[in-house]
Amino acid sequence: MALDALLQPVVLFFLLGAGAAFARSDLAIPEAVAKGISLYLMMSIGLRGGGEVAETGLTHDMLLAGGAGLALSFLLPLPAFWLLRTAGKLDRTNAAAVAAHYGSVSVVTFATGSELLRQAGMAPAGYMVGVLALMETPAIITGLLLARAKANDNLASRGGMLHETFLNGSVILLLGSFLIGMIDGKEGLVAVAPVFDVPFRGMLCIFLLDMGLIAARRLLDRRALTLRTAALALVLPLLNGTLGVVLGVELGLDAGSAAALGILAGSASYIAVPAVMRLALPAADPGLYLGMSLAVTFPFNLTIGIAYYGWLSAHLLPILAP
Amino acid sequence: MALDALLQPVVLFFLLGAGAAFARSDLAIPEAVAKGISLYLMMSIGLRGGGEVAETGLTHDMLLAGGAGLALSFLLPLPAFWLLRTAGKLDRTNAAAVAAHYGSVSVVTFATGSELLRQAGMAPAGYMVGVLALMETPAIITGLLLARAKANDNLASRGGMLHETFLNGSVILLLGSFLIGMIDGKEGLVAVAPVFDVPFRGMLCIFLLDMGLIAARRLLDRRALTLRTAALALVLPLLNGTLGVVLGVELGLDAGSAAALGILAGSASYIAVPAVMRLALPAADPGLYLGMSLAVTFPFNLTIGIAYYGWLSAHLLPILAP
Amino acid sequence: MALDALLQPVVLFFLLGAGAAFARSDLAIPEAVAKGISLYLMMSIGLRGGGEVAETGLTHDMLLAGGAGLALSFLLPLPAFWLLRTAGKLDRTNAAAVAAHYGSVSVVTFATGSELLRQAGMAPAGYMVGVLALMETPAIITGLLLARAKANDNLASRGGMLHETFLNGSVILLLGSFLIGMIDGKEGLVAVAPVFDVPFRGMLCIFLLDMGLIAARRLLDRRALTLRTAALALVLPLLNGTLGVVLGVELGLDAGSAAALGILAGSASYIAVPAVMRLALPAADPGLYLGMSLAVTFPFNLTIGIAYYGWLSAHLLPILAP
Amino acid sequence: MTSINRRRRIEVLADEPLISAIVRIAADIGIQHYTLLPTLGGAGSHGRWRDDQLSGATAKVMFLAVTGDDHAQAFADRLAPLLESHHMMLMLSDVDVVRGSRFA
Amino acid sequence: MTSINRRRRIEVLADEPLISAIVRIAADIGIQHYTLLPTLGGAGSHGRWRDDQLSGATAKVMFLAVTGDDHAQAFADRLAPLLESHHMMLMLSDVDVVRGSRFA
Amino acid sequence: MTSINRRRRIEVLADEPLISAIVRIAADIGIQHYTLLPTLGGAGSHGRWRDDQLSGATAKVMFLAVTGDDHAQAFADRLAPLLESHHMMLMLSDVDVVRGSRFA
Ligand SMILES: Nc1ncnc2c1ncn2[C@@H]1O[C@H](COP(=O)(O)O)[C@@H](O)[C@H]1O
Ligand SMILES: Nc1ncnc2c1ncn2[C@@H]1O[C@H](COP(=O)(O)O)[C@@H](O)[C@H]1O
Ligand SMILES: Nc1ncnc2c1ncn2[C@@H]1O[C@H](COP(=O)(O)O)[C@@H](O)[C@H]1O
Ligand code: NA
Ligand code: NA
Ligand code: NA
Repeated sequence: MALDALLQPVVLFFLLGAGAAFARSDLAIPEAVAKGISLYLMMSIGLRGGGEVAETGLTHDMLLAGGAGLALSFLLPLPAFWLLRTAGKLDRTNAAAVAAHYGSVSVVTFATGSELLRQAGMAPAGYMVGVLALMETPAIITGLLLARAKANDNLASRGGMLHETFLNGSVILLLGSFLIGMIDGKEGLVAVAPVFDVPFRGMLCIFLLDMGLIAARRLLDRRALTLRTAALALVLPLLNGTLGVVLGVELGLDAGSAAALGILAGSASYIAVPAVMRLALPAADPGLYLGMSLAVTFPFNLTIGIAYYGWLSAHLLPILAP
Repeated sequence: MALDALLQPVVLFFLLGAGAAFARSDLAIPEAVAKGISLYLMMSIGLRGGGEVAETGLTHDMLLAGGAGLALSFLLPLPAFWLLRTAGKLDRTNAAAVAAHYGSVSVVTFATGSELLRQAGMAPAGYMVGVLALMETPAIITGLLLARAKANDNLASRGGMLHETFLNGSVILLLGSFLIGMIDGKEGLVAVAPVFDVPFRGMLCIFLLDMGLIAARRLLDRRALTLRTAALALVLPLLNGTLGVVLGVELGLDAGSAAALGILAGSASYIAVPAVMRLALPAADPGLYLGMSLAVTFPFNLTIGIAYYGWLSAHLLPILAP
Repeated sequence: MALDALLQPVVLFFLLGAGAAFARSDLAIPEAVAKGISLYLMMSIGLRGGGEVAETGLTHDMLLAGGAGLALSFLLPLPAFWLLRTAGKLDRTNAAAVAAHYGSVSVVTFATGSELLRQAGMAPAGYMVGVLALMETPAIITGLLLARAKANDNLASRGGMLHETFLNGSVILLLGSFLIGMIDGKEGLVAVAPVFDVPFRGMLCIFLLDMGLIAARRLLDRRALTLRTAALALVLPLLNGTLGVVLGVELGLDAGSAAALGILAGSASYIAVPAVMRLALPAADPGLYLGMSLAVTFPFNLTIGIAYYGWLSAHLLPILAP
Repeated sequence: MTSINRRRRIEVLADEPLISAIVRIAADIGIQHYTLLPTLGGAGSHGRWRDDQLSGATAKVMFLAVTGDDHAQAFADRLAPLLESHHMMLMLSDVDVVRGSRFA
Repeated sequence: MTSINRRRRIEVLADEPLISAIVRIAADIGIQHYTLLPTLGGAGSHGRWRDDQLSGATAKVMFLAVTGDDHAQAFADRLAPLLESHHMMLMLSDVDVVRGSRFA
Repeated sequence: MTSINRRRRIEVLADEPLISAIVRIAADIGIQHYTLLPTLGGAGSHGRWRDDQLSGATAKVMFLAVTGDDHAQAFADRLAPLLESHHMMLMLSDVDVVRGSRFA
């Protein structure tokens, strides 16, 4: 599916945005529109996932995948932290902040991955949306523990950091939409499908155009990225993603869901985690963690990572599945 | 239809928004997007209503409903004013300002109500959109008379208050779209239906999510609301709505249209009227009238009021209809 | 097709916007939403045009039309400049700036024209989108030469004027989407058609509502427009458009494509060119060139011009076609 | 060296529906030129607000005008009695401009 | 003639996630009223930025408060040690207001 | 008590397409740090405007930079001859900052 995936409109629009930014064009999506589409994507993903779960009911696989997701989000920051400290030569605070990003997930990488997997006949199960929601925040806790962040820090203690972490708008919207999807079921959602289902892929194109612009502009202003950290921003998704796929296959998930677990593990947050880190670990450099997750890892996953996780899952399944 | 209505995605998204705001999440829809969707809803309602009227032509019912709407908007502020002065213990200015809100209408309550009635097989007639447009402004005039607002007030006289009242953007857009719908008719609108018809309900979901956030945030910051005024914000829609339904049934409207007249009478403005009041009656407290109409009456209508007006209309029709 | 065209929703919404602005209503589309829709229109036009070209492959007509478009954009400013200097009594700088606008094109005029032609059974060929993209910038060069703009001007030399010209966001987006359309072809675009194809006409309605508001407001504040320049803003599109149609028919294009070439030649830029002129020819009056192109020529083309170019093309074809 | 003149910078924070009235009051006094700036939210004696109000009735806009001392004083005198009742904030400060004659 | 009082205008440019903390610090000191203003972009010692950040983590907001000398000094003292580490900019200037008692 | 230094606050209101040129001019003079603020509309000698221009050609942006006296004067000298022809407004005022060495 590799080359095929690269030629999908979603990916091409990402490349168009990146190209425009590299050419230093003034092309820009209004911030309010981009924010609006990102909220739309979360509502849509949540509703569709919830609608599917309403059909299948609670299954064994679902619990396994949820547990695996939680464990990955809590634990993936640990090896990442070690790599960032040793190979990346980062100080404790920066290493911890970056590690938290890689334990958490990218909603748009998941959304794009699901579409590409669906295209390839490997649609992940609906409950993977729940796993996505579960994986957003645990890594933040691990990251803060790794940083040994003091609770009496001047701003974080005042800024309601825990709120930022657990009541983050995107997490609430995703979980809430998932719940609404479960309540109303697929038939209950028919009336809203013309907004939340049918146009999903087209909306993703517009959003990825914007992501291309933002990622490339960040890469151009990469004062915080060194060769070492940029390389780690390629290594970490590969390692984490492989781990995710293997774990998914071992747990007996279907090929699509195992690939999706790989995508989640391999992706890095650039929405929820940076907002918390700015407040909780202000000494960590946003240029570094956004540069790594947004400007290197995200494009890598979009163009190569997703295809690799899908390929890996399809090939491991016959060998490893229990 | 009561519980069923509560479990529709439109209502659930409203509750999700309210829940997020009560939990003090930072979830927010960009202002420009919310404004854009509100304009979309008015274009869509107008076009669809006009398209239906183009099919039926001018009927007797239409004129009756229009006259009833005008009368209601002009007169409903009177009993409301009396209640607000006596039971609500408000001063003249505040009572007049609030009364104007309850004489006028809420477009989104009407839109949601129409969808829920349609779902229950009681779709209101297309001309009710015209009635909606007619009911927006008369109550403002009654309110200003009740307040004995002086025309030589410093700012209002300069600010083009009459303009704000009669050329309010939302009224113009609604009426204009209604007219376009009448000109082009249902067939003429086929080409734009993928935007103005099919996605309506889904767009309403996004908008109601925002309404939930805004209403709940206003309730949290309810410094202007007392127990008395909050209670009146429940009593007024019930009284006005019942009056609207009874009048509609008496005039011989179909059950859906009579219910819609009840919804219009029972709803309170939070877009057109507050903007005029800020200018014309600056001494009136926006925290009070927005608190009542947006934070209490709107959620009440959405969750209970609409279902009640629909139920009342369906049960009164066999008894009262002429 | 004339009256019919006037009664299409797209045109009626333009008139509604204009009417609201003339009545001094406060109706306004949020800037971010209007910008978002304008980006959407360019993506959609590009994709659909590219998708069609992918089907037909590179043809002789395509090259002819492209060459004609380039030539028109480079040369149309010359007679326009002469007219503006003599009949319009403008100074060199202003005449050159205005001439550049009339050599370039208006994307929304093209989009509306294509829809109206399609409706009348004269859909232009997909490659005309490529011609549109080619015609955006050459006129700017001619305009700057006519103005004898000095390269060592204080701001222009610093502001990266060439960038503004050739990497203008809208040109890039249009060309990029056209390319993506060519790569993916019509089948590859099926999954995104619910966003980029089906809702196109409805989105155009919303955008034209905004254009009506903006054009009329500019006309109301027409301090820079004289009777002479306003008259030229009607004459120039007629002349250029006629030239475009005749050239298209002579080159053997089909009736729809020849009409589209007329629309392109007859339309005037109000997005890409003004931005460059503000920087490169600051002494030219933006009130003048935006007043002419946006407040006079655009409404003229929308209501009369497009219908005329279509009529002309249909009637010339049997007479002139080679 | 460019010659620079001291003028008064007037800023008024007011609810959006009041802005057109403020613009007219300024014009009456002779202040014809101004700039409007957006806001996001805030808090005052009448509570917190955010610029997400559907009605725009309580969304606020900043009116900015640079003008001479006399005009500024006249404007402040004219607006002062309205500040409390209309929930507005008025700020005056010194500012230096080039082309002083344009800011009389 | 309207009586006018000199006060201090505090402006802090800070990343959006920090604003709620700044509001609380101001409130602790006794500065309860403020206004938030949007920004578009800029450049500083930590590089360029644009307000198109998905996460909003590096989008900046301007916090504005008008207050008395003592409060302003206390606020500056409180914020000064954080400016460098949190990439903030603090500006203080003089401003004249009517109803001086509201801006103590 | 935090030590505070007086600096100059430069504000330029200019059409959006001119902003990148202004940023470069500032950089040439040595003013590397700045912030851009949005606007909504206004009126001047060239008529009224609103920030709804499709082309953005006449939408305006506020350029803000805090810097030392010399840089501010150099910037004003550089921009003054362009103000009239390019429909710009330049304002200079005093502002106090902490970490004065950053705003030289
Ligand atoms: N005295 C002033 N106070 C505030 N804003 C001004 C003033 N003069 C000009 N402006 C702004 O600068 C823009 C351009 O001014 P002008 O070149 O006079 O048209 C105007 O549209 C206003 O937004
Ligand atoms: N001291 C202040 N500093 C900054 N903004 C203020 C101040 N006082 C009032 N405001 C703004 O003015 C609005 C109205 O003030 P008030 O009438 O006191 O509610 C508030 O919501 C704030 O946005
Ligand atoms: N001298 C200055 N003038 C205006 N804005 C500044 C200045 N210094 C810093 N800023 C703003 O503050 C932000 C953070 O500054 P810094 O911590 O130096 O990166 C910058 O991105 C600018 O937007
Ligand atoms: Na991850
Ligand atoms: Na009512
Ligand atoms: Na042209």
